[in-house]
This record gives sequence, C-alpha cells and structure tokens, in this order.
Amino acid sequence: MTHPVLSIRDLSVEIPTRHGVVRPVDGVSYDIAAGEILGVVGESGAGKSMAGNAVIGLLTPPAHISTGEIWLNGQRIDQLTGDAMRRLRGKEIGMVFQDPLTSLNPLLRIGDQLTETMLTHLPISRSEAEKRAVAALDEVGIPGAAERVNSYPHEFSGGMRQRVVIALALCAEPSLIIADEPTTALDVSVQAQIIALLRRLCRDRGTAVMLITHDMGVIAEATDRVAVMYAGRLAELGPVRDVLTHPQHPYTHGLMASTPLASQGKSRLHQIPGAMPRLDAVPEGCAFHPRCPYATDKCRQPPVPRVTDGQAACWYPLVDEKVI
Amino acid sequence: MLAYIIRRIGQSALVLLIVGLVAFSMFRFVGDPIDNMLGQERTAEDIDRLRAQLGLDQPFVVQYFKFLEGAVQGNFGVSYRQGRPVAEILLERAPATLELAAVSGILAILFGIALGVFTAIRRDGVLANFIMSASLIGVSLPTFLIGILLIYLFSVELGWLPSFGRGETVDLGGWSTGFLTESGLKALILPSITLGLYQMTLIMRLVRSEMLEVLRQDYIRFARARGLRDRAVNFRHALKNTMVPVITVIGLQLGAIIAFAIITETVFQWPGVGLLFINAIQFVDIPVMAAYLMLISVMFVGINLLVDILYFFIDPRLRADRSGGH
Amino acid sequence: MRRSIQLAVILAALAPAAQAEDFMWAVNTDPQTMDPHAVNSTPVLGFLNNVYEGLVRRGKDMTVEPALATSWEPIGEGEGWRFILREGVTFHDGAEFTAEDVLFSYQRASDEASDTRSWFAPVSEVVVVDDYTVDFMTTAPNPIFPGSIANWMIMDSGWAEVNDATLPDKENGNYATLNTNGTGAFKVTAREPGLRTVLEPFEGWWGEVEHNITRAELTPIQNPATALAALLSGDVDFINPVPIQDVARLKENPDVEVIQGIEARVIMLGFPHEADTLKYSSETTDANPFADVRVRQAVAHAINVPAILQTIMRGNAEAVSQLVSAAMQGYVPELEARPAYDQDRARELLAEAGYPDGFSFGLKCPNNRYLNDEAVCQAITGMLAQVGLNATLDAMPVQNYWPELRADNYDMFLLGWSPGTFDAEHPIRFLAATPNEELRVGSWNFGGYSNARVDELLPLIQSEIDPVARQAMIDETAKILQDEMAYVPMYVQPLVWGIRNNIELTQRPDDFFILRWVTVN
Amino acid sequence: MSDFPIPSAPKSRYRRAVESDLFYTFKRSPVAMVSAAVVLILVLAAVFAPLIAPTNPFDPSSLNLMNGFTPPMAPNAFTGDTFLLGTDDQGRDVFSTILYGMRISLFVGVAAVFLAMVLGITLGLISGYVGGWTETIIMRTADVQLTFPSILVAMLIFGIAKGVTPVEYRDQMAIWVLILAIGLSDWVQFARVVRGATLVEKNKEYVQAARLIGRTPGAIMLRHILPNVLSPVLVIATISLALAIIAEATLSFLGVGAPPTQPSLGTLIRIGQGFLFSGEWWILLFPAVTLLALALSVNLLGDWLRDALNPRLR
Repeated sequence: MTHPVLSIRDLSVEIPTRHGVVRPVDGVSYDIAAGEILGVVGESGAGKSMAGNAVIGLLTPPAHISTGEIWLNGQRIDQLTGDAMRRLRGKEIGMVFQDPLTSLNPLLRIGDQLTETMLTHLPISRSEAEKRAVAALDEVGIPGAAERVNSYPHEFSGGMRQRVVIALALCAEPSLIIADEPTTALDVSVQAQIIALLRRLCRDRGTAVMLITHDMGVIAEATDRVAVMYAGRLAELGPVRDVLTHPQHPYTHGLMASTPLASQGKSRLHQIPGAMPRLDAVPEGCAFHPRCPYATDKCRQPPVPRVTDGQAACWYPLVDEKVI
Repeated sequence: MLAYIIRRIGQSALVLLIVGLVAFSMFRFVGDPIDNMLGQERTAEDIDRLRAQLGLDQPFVVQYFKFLEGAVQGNFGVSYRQGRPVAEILLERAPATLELAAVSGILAILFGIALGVFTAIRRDGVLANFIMSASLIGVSLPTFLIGILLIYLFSVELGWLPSFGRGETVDLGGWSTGFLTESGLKALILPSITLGLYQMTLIMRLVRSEMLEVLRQDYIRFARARGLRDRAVNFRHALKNTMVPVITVIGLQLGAIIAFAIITETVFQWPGVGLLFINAIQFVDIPVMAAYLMLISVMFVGINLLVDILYFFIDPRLRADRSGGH
Repeated sequence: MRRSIQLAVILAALAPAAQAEDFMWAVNTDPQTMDPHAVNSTPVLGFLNNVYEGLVRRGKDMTVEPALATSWEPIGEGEGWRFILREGVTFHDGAEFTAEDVLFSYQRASDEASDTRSWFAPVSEVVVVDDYTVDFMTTAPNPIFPGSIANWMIMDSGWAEVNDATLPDKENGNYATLNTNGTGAFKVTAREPGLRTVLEPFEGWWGEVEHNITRAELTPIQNPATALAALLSGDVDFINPVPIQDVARLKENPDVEVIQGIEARVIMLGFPHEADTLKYSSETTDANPFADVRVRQAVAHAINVPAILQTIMRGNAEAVSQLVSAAMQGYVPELEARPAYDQDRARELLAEAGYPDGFSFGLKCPNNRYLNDEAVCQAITGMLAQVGLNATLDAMPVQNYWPELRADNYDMFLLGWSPGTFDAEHPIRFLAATPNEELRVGSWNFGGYSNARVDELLPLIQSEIDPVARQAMIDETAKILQDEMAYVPMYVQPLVWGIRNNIELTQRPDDFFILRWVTVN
Repeated sequence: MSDFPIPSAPKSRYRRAVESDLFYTFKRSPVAMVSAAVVLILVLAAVFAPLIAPTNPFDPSSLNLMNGFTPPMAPNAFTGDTFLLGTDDQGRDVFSTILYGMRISLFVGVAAVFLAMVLGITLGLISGYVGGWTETIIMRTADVQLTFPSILVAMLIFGIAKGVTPVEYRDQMAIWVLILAIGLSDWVQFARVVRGATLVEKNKEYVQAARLIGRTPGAIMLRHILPNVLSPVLVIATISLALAIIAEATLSFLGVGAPPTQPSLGTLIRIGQGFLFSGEWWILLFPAVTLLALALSVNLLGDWLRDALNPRLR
C-alpha cells in the first residue's frame, strides 16, 4: 500500500489572544500524493498559509497545533521535536515563499546559499555541492549558471530570483514542496513561466506540491486537486475540474463567479456580499452563513458542517443547475 | 569608490572648518587665560602686554586663520599652560586615551553583540529579560557617579584595584603602553568598565532590536524552511544582516567613547587627552582646546569614513550602487 | 638587537619598583612650569622650593632663616641690604654657586618677562661685591626686604646660557620650563607635565639631611573624591588638600592622619566702591547702596560667620577681622573683634542708610578657587536675604571669574588673599591702595576703594625701618579699613593635608610642601 | 503571515485598536505598570513640589545654615530640627531639595526632548519630502552633528550662550542653555526616523492622490505623513527623555549645569559626591536613588513601548 506523501488529519491551529483563543486553521484534513499538485485557495486570512506553516513546523509562537495529525511519507511529524523537525525541513519538505525579493539573504552569494542548504542535508563534499548548485540553477533555467552562482541576489530580476528560490527549495530533493503564493509578487508575464517550471520539476521528480494561492487562474492552470478554505475551515475539496466547473459550496461558487476566468463571457462579475469574518468573531455554525443566500437556521447553529468524501462542507450543497 | 571617498573627505573638511570657526568663537567665552599665566602680583600693564603677545587682542576670526595656517603645517601652537608645543603634548597623551578607548570599545562591542544576540534569540527568556532590564541601570546613572562608586567599592573598600592613573607604563618607541605591566592592566579595569558600560548597553540594545527585526525577515524564515541549523540561521544569516546598521552606530559610539573619556579620565585621573582638554578649559589653554577639537573632529571624520568603507565590504548591494558611479 | 633592548625595557618595567622610601603625593594643581621665575603661584613656587633655593628661606614656623646666604644686614641708613653667600654650594649639575648666579638670577627674575618682578620693585641696583658678597640697593629703606625674597630662587647662570634660557618664556616655554638645575635638596629626574614629576635626593646638597626619601613622585589629581580615594587606598602617601568635609571621617581612620593648620589666606567680601549704580538690581537701579559705609557694615553684621565655620568649614577655620590673619607680621590684636552677627543691627543700619526693605543685587563668586567657595557664597546669600539683601548668586570657575571682576560685572564679590610676604603691608598695597599703574599699587583693588590717608601711609609703612613706628602706621591703616568696612573679612581658610600614618612631615602656613621634612616610617 | 486578518477599517478605528492593544499589553506587563507608577508618582511629586515639600529650598532666606548636615530622621545638634531625609551642607531639607530638583531635571529633560522632537520632525519631514539640496544640507549637518560628541556640543553651546547672553539675564540662563544644548545635540535621531518614514509614505498612493488634488506640501506632511511616524517618534522621545535627564547630570559634573542655588538632581548628585567619604551619605544617596528610579523607569517604559509598538527604529 502506498502512503500519500502528505496526510493532514483534522488539523487545528490555535492562537491565544486577549479576546480568547482564535483558530486560524480549524479541523482541516487532506492528502497529497506523490507527483500531485494540490491547490489551496481562499481569501486572505482563510488559513491557507497557516496550514502550510503548520506542516513545515514554522508556526510563529504563540500559534500552535492544537489538535490533529500530520503524516509525511507514513511518519507522523506534528509531534517531532525542534531538531528532528529541522532535519525534515529542506530535506523532506521544501518551501517557496511569496516574495523572491525578500526570500534571499542579500548578503550571501546564491551559490553559497545553495551549497549551505545541500551540505546541511546531504552527505556530499563541498566541491560536489558546488557542482550540484550550478546544476540546480541550470535546471531552473538560469542562463550562465556557472557564473551566476557567484552573484548576489540583488543582481537578479524578480522572476530569476524566484527561480533561484525554487532551486533552493528543491536542492535537497524533498518529497513535498509547499509553495506559498509563489507568483503573487511577480509580473504577470513571468507568473506563467514560474508555474510551468514548478509543475515540470515536480512532475519529473514525483514531488508532491501544496500550492497556496488566491489566484483561481493559477489553480486552473497548475493543480490536480483543489482545497477551498474559508475562515480556517475547509469548504470544499476535490479534483480541480469538478470544483471549478461544479462547485458545491456556495462560497466556492461565489469565488468562481467573482473570478474573470470562471465567468468567461459573462458581462458582469458576481460579488459575494460582505467580508470574511475576523478570526476572533467567527459566527456559530457554518462560518459562511451571514453571506450565504441559501442559509437557514440550521446553518446558523452548531454543529459545523465538515467536508466529507466528495461532499462540500455545506448542509445544502449546490447542484449543477444553480451555476449562473 | 575613490571619487566617493574624495567627495566625502571634501565635505567633511568643509564641515571641520566651520566647526573650527564656531569653536574658536567660543574660546573667548571660556574665560581669560591671562590670569592663570600671571601671578598674584601682576599689574594691568602686564595683562595688556601678555594679551598682545598672545595675539588675544585681535578679532577671533584673525586668530582662527592664524591657527589654521599653523595647523596646516602641523603646528598647533604652544600651550599657554605648559609652554610646550601642543602637538607634542597631544602625542604624549594620545596613547593613554586610545588604549582606554580601545579596551572599552572592545569590551562594549564584544559584550554588546554577545548579549544583544542572546537577548534577541531568547526573546522571551527570563534571563534575557533580566539582562535587558538590568542593563538599563547602567544608562540610568551618570557616568561620573558610576566611576566614583566603582572606585569607592574596588579601591577604597576592597583595595583590589588602583584608584587612579595608569599604573606603570612602558615606552615603546614613543608610545607609552599600559598593556605590558601588571599595574598598567589593573589600572585599566575600572576606567574601561566605566567608559564602556554605557556604550555596551547601547550596542546590546541596538543589536537586539536589529536582530529581532532581521529574524522576522522572509529570508530568515526561508533559511529556517530549508532546515538550516539554528546556529547557521542566527549567526551566518541573521547576525550578518544585523551588523549592517549596527556598524554605523558602533562607529559613532567609538567616537562617543573618546568624547566621554573626558568624564572618565577626570574621575580616574587618567592621563589622556580628555583630561588634558578639561585642564585646558580650566586654564583657558586655547591652543590645546583648539587642537583637541580638531583632533577629535578629524578622528570622527576618519571613523565615519572607515564605517562607510566597511559597509561597502559587508553589503554587496552598496558595492553595486557606488562602484557604478554617478 | 633592537628587540633585546625593548625586552630589557619591558622586564625592567615589570620588575617591582624600588621599595623602601618611595614617597607618592598628590596635589590638585600641577606646577605648570619648572621655571622658578616664570609664574608666581603657590603650586609652582611651593614645588620648586624643593629643587631651587633662595638666599633666604622660611623655617617650619615661617621665620626667615639662612639658605644660600649665611647672613645679611642693612646697609647704612636703609640704602639696601648686604648678603653674605654660602661657600661650597654646587648646583645639581656640579657647577659652583657664586655671586654671579645671584646677579644673573636677579636680572632674570626682575625682567619684564618674569612674573616675579614685583618683588624687586624696591630694588634700584644689585652690586656684586665679591664672589660671596652681594649688595641689594633699595630706592627707600625696606625693612622687610629679606623676607620678601624668600621665594626668589637662584638659577645657575652658566646652565641658563648654555641652554638658551636666560629669560623665562611664559608663552612659548624654553629649556627651563621642563628642566631644572637648582641647589636644593632634591633634583627632578623625570617631568611629565600634568602627569607626574619625579624627584630624587641631591647627593651634593650642602644642608643636613633630615628626610629618608629615596624617590618621590608628584601626581596632580583634580577630582577631590579621586584624590581622597587614592589616599585611603594607599595609592598615595600624601594629598593636599583634603576636602574639608572629609576631615572628621579621616581622623577616625587609623590608616591616615590629618594635618591641619591655619592658612594665610583671608576670605572676604568686596564691594564696588566706585560704581554709580548696581548692575544686577531689579529695583535699586539709580544708586549704589554699597557706597554707603552703613550698608557695608550691615552686610558684616548680617553674616553669621560662626555658622559658616561650624558647618561648611566643619570647625576647621578661624574668624578674622582684618585683611591678614593673626599669624602674619603686622596683625593688629586690638582689632581682633569681628562685627557681631546681629540681624537686627543689620536691619537698623540698612534703615539708617535709607534701605529699610533692603534691595536686590548680584553676588559673584568663584566655584573652584577657595575651599568650598561656592557653598560659602550660597550660605551668605541666604543670610543676607534674611535681612532683606536679596543677592542673586552667580558662581563660576575662576577662569571666568577674574575677567568678570576686571570688567566690573558685580555688585559684591568674594575674594581670598594670601600675603606673599607674610606681612600686613601686602594686602594694603594690593587691595586697599587706590589703583595706580605707575606706583604699581592697588592692582587687585577691583572695587576701586580709595582713602587718601591709606595711600599716604602705604609708602611710609614700606620704608619705615623702626618696627614700632611701622606697626603704629599699620594699626592706623587697619583701623581705617575696618571702620570703613572696605572689605568684609570673614575667616582664614584652613590648610588641610592628609597623610598615611607612616609618614611624618611638617606643614607650613603658606601651603608649601617641603620634602626635606618628610620621614617615611 | 499574509493571511492574518488585517483590518481594512478606516484609520481612526485602526488607531483605536493600536491604543487598546497598547493598553492590553500594558496591563500584562508588570514591569511597565510598576515603571509607569514610579514615573507618575515622581512626576506628580515634582509638579506639586511646592505643596508637598516641607520647605522651599530655593528660597535662601528660609535656610538656617546651622541645620547643615543633619542626618535623616535625627534631630539637629544645634537647632533640634528633624528632617525626613536629612539636610545638605546648606541646611536644606534633602527631601524638599529632591522634589524641587526633580522639577528642574524633568523640566529640562522634557523641554530638551520637545525641542529636539520639533526640530527633528520638522527637518526630517522637510528633507524627506522636499529632497534635493535641502535634504543634502540637512542630512549632512545631521551626520556631522552625530559625529560630534553630544557633550562637546553641549559645552560649546554653553560657552557661546554665556558669551552672548546679556549680563542681567545670565543667572536664569543656565537652565535654558541646558535645554538648548541637550535639545540641539539630540534632534538627529528624530530627523532620521522621520525622514526615513517620510520617504516611504511619500510614494504611497494616498499621498500621491492628495498631491494630485492639490493639497499643499505642508498640509500633506502634517495631515498624512506625520501621523504615520508618531509611534517611533514616541519611543525615541521616551528614551531620549531618560538620556536627557542623565545628560543634564553629566553636564553639571563638568560644571555647566543648573546653579547650586537652584539645583537639579544632577547638581545635587555632583554636590553629594563630595560627601561620599565624609559620612554624610544621605546627601548623595537620596538624589542618586531618585535619579536612578526616574531614569530607569522612563527607560523601562520606553523599552516596553518600543516592543509594544514594534516600530522599525533606526
């Protein structure tokens, strides 16, 4: 039996604040298989990045995992201690951040940053690491990689830097990549290239990818499956084609409708009334109910609807006809 | 780079000239040197004669340019008080101040950076918080009082360390050093703590806040996300970036150390240029005051320049900006 | 080779310095020059008294005693003084001391470039009679002449010429500024201005050695607390001065001893006798109340001198009623009584003078010249305020103070005066005589006090040889000054030295520290 | 952290939130609360000194010299008077002197910081907003000022002021000169921070928009940019206050401080250190402890404020 590369079970992250405990990630479960790209989508504050940070063990205190389990390649990792977790980072889980301009240490040559990462995780010599660094840069499409290893980050353009970041994330050959809004800070013309690069590299290596984004275009283009998050909870989870074309959750539906891509040909964009609740004021029951045109009393009180097999977290999932 | 340095020196020189002029205009308010040069039984005629001899009857602008004329040729005049060339006196006194400043500076930098890094990494630790609060005591009392209290405790009550002076010094080709004798080293302890404490606190707090700032940066998170060891993250990545702004301040603090040496040297009767300056004020020894201010200014300009050049080596971004020319 | 020399130097420095009779002492002011004729100040002359010698010197009780002259006598009816010189005396460099050196030193010390020329104002001519006899001719009979030149030091003429130091040079300095060649009991072996000065006994000294010092080192320490700490911790053997407030505590300390004497310096208040108006008054702007003797007397009555002595001076000073202390020649015992502390009397006098409600004015005061000068002025401010004299106190460092006084920027000022000649004539000449450039009198009489009878008496006092007649004239002058309250003398500043308990020494009232009277046990 | 809720509510609500956050962290920090209490007590004591102090130490006519050197809580040997914290060499009640001295120290400190703040903010705003030659001149002056040690600047100003002040006013001059000297040697860090923030804010859309609709530069600087730099300025001001109080003490050691007839805490310490060895420990100890408590509390508050507001301090 093959394990999924990553398996998240009922994961919750809590932050104690003076207004009580807030839960930016609340009972989230999903798997990612080898070579699969899972898109995690949602508005700002929906808990997408927080879940990613929880997986790689970089939650900023006082945020912490309160319940749930995280399994990586059959090993439970949410309870690992500091150093054991550190060994996993980079080696088993790579991460790509949003802004390539700030992700690279401005004072170190990119070659040094690459070799440093490899030497930390791989039993290779320095000269071997230097060789691999050039190869890694070459692989992500940096022209003249042999010379460019000695360059400093500021000598690259934004797109090139994101390629360097990807090379860094992949250089110790992890089995999972968490890409947190990897294209948001880039020019539109470069975005597609980076997505294509990420996709190609992961397909080639069989790396699982958690692609966190709020951009439905990226989702449509790159992912195999998609998880929609709202107010820390999973709203809907399914193959990208199903979710995009037959959204079951009214929120997903609204999200699709408000995206130019999904509303091709329509003259005006749909808008979801209201705003996502603040995390310290998540309403009872279904968190989406104040904005949902279909909400009933059932939605307004506990229990909270959860995603089940092939079923969105909604008491009244939409059927096809309701798509505008 | 060279053009930049030359421009910097040019600007600084202009500023120095202005500072010098302001300083010179101040001298006549410091007091009148004549009374210290003449005894109890002087007459009004003696006073006028001596004043004319010293050129003090001329407008201060004229005095200033005369001073500049000499200074350019390395001649700072003759001390009213000691009747010796000022340059000679300054050279004689400089080693004491420089050694004191060096020891205090090194203490301040070493402990300041170490404690700053520690308190930043252990941000919420009990010990770190205690160090942060305790360090404020050092900057909440005036330096002179700290010095006097140290003397009281370690010299008078405990008798461990000398209460004043430099101890035995050894002359190494014109440079008198206190580093080579036991009494010289002992004599350094209290003054360098007194002088370095304030700067250490400043450096420590600055390093801490800069480090905290850096630790929140994406590239640090990225470095952690790559599984780099804490030591590599904290020192190789974070500390190096922390040092960029810290170096400027350290440079300025080195200057401040030399200036604050005035107080420490007075309290410990440390025979350096600071004490010389205070004595010069007391006796209205204008040539010494002028030369001291010039020396300090030149030193600061030098330190500033050095800091800039150091920047250049630490931060590759600047290298690109500046070598690119304007 | 070079390295080995350096190593030797280092080793020598690391080796413990010679023990035994090393004597370390600290003063608050470094002697600013080693030239005995360049600066006339106590720190310089006091220090150089150990290195250079004069024809006469003062003993432990300030009496004039033979030094380089073995005897002296007046010439004729007061035309001058004849000095018989000591034979067989050599300078530190081995040169022999003769009358030539005396003549040379006279010329050097009386030159315009010298700060000591006023000592020789009465001298018309110096005649070398033979190698060991010198005559000093004076313009008028001068009974106190030998005593007045006790601090005049003899320099070797040959040494001065060879080293191009025939005249003192205050502005630029010369060889004699840093180097010495006297006949005294000690020679300077190292001189670092402002840092330390090292003395060693002169083997060839003519006198009988009383001390047991093998090496002595002087360090200036300005901060009083640091100096005291140095004494308490044993880093130095002797400090001068001891802050007055620490005397009582030091006396309890078994490791140190306090030596206390009365200094010659009288602390007094001065007035702007000549001014037309007050400078710092908020309401009395059209008159100068201090021109009225009753106001000056009111001031004298308003000041509680015993309280100042009790608290600020901690019982270490004595009240005084005239411009010289009782230890000086010419002191007038009959005038010993000070105006009593009497606030009612003070108010009465003010009312009589037309100021029943008092007035406001400015009091200038130095803050680093006399013992606790600032505290004394503060206290005076309070006392005067209690009788309606509201002083605004402006205390400043002495380098700003004298220019202020010279510019007449005061309504009242504090002054200390120590007669260099130890004679009552000295303050009359400098403080009481009407200022006169030509006669070289009244040069410290800032307030321009003027009394015809005093001006008349001064030259007579100076030339009177008969001690009784002279004293009568001094008595008369002192009476005038006290009646007119030209100054308000308050107390004589104490002299407080601190020593480690293994030291024995003698304190002289002129604050000169004589190293040859020191014994280290 | 990109998906943490950042309220996009109007500015006033944001400000309110910041303030209530401040209050919240304040309540959770015992150090901050104790420091604030100490500062409050000391400031109130200083402000109401004339009401609290048993005597007025600045009134020379009320002093009895015979009360000098009375130990705390013990009757004077001559007058029988008793003083809570003893008396100094002038017979002044140490407790009253501390209260009045603190008034001067605080006044000098606050006024100097205020001067530095106004000067620094103005010059910082101008140099950041206007740029060009104006900026070069201002910031170069700031560099020089930074390189020149503050105590020398202070002594320089003191010297000049002494010379140019008319003789009649020289007595009241000392305090104003202290303010000027400390303030002038302290404006640079305000200017630097404000300039940096101005450079950032100036290019933000709302400022661009304000410019487009024809707001004057002055109005833009005051209405839009200034509010954004206030929290770092507040932190610097707090820490500067502590430094200014200490600087005043240091200057009085060098003889350029408040006059002894109207002593500040620094002057009291300078006077008191003369009695360290003589046994009258109370003349030094009480003012020193007061100064320590004051400066330390202000420092701790500043420290807490810095962490609470977490501004980028440069």
